[in-house]
Amino acid sequence: MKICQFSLSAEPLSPVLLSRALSDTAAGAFVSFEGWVRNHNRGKTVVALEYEVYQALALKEGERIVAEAIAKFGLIGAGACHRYGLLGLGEIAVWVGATAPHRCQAFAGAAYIIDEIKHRLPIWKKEYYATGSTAWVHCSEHSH
Amino acid sequence: MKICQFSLSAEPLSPVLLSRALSDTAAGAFVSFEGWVRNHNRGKTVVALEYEVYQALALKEGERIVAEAIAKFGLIGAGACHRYGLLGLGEIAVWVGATAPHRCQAFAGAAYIIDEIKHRLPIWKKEYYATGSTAWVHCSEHSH
Amino acid sequence: MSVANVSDCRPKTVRLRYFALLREQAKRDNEVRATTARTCAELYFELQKEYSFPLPLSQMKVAVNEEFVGPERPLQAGDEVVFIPPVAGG
Amino acid sequence: MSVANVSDCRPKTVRLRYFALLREQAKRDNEVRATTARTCAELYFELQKEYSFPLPLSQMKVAVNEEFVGPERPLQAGDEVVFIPPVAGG
Repeated sequence: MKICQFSLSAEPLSPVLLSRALSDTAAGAFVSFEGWVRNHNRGKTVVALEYEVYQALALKEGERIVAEAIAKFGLIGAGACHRYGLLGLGEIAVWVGATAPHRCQAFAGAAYIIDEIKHRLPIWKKEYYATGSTAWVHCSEHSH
Repeated sequence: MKICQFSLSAEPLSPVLLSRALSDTAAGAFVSFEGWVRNHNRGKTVVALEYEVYQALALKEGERIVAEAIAKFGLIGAGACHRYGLLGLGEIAVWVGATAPHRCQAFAGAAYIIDEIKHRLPIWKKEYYATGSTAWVHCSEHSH
Repeated sequence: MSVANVSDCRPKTVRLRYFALLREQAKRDNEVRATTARTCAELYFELQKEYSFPLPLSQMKVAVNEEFVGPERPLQAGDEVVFIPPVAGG
Repeated sequence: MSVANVSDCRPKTVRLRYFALLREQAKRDNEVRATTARTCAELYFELQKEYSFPLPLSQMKVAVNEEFVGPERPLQAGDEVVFIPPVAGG
């Protein structure tokens, strides 16, 4: 049975625990992506981020995205977890993992999942700047 | 200063520790690759793997590969670690990590490093099969 | 006017949830609303007037009862409607 | 015959290290060897006869003193030479 997991978390993400769920001795390749809260965006100094999420729909859409990646790239398993709430610099905003027999599939699968998450998941990001101002940013304005 | 690390290890690899070395609040994206010992290859049931390495040259070549990836893809940092000795199923044979401002760079950098490691690092892999036989395999015969 | 259209014009009660920019603009995160809007698009225009939402409908996605729908989807009594401003996962 | 070639033909002592398939075939992981081979390629042909190495030189890489070199690199006394059969990282 293929592992296909998507979750949302108010607590810091643990890549070790998340990747452990994908362990499978049939898999030769594991690729993970982490989105980290960085200290700048579009020329501004960022001090924190806040994610607001429409949970019910985000969970459905996230699971769809992961299942699509598994089918498209022949993955053995895949999972993703998105953090919400207030995050400090360096924290993990999103984790994606994909396992496959071969590395090309695992790279393509992980890249697909994060691309789709950025464009389709009903989640919003507010940046807090060093100046004290804030802004809702969206994925056409910036990218990791 | 860019982080550029390559190492060899006789002990099990710790992705947490290896990725921690790449922490940088300027980085928005982190991509890692892990090669796992899988239970089959070219139709045979594999029970264990052994890696033999020419350490002095592997360390030099590994560092060159990581440095090339940083320069080619504008990475903030990158690292890789290859295990040697006897490995059981599910163990991590190789870990690669790359950080960048944006995710495309991090994906491309990590993929470059593992591709080059597979073809250039003076390290050899012996597969132990369920039948009791063994074979030295090389990267033109198989891929993860 | 057909029977169906007469039915469409009666006020019906829907539930709205607001997120992010729209939540801040509407100064609430949900409301129960009686409306004569026949479609999600009409409902958005109604809300846009009331709350001065800055974003045009063309930049929004729409979800009804926790599924994405097109803006022309007919509204039904009891629907939970969410207008989704541009997202930013990751 | 030039002076250089005369010099090249004198036996010199080099160190060899063997890995993987070559180590198993040679039944040793290193040796110190006096050879009249002038280049790495000539040295490989000499070893191939002695140990029945199955792989042609075209499938090998060569390292001298911990750096990759071409097979036609001249051998010098004291060189550490490693013939590198096809590798498999990852």
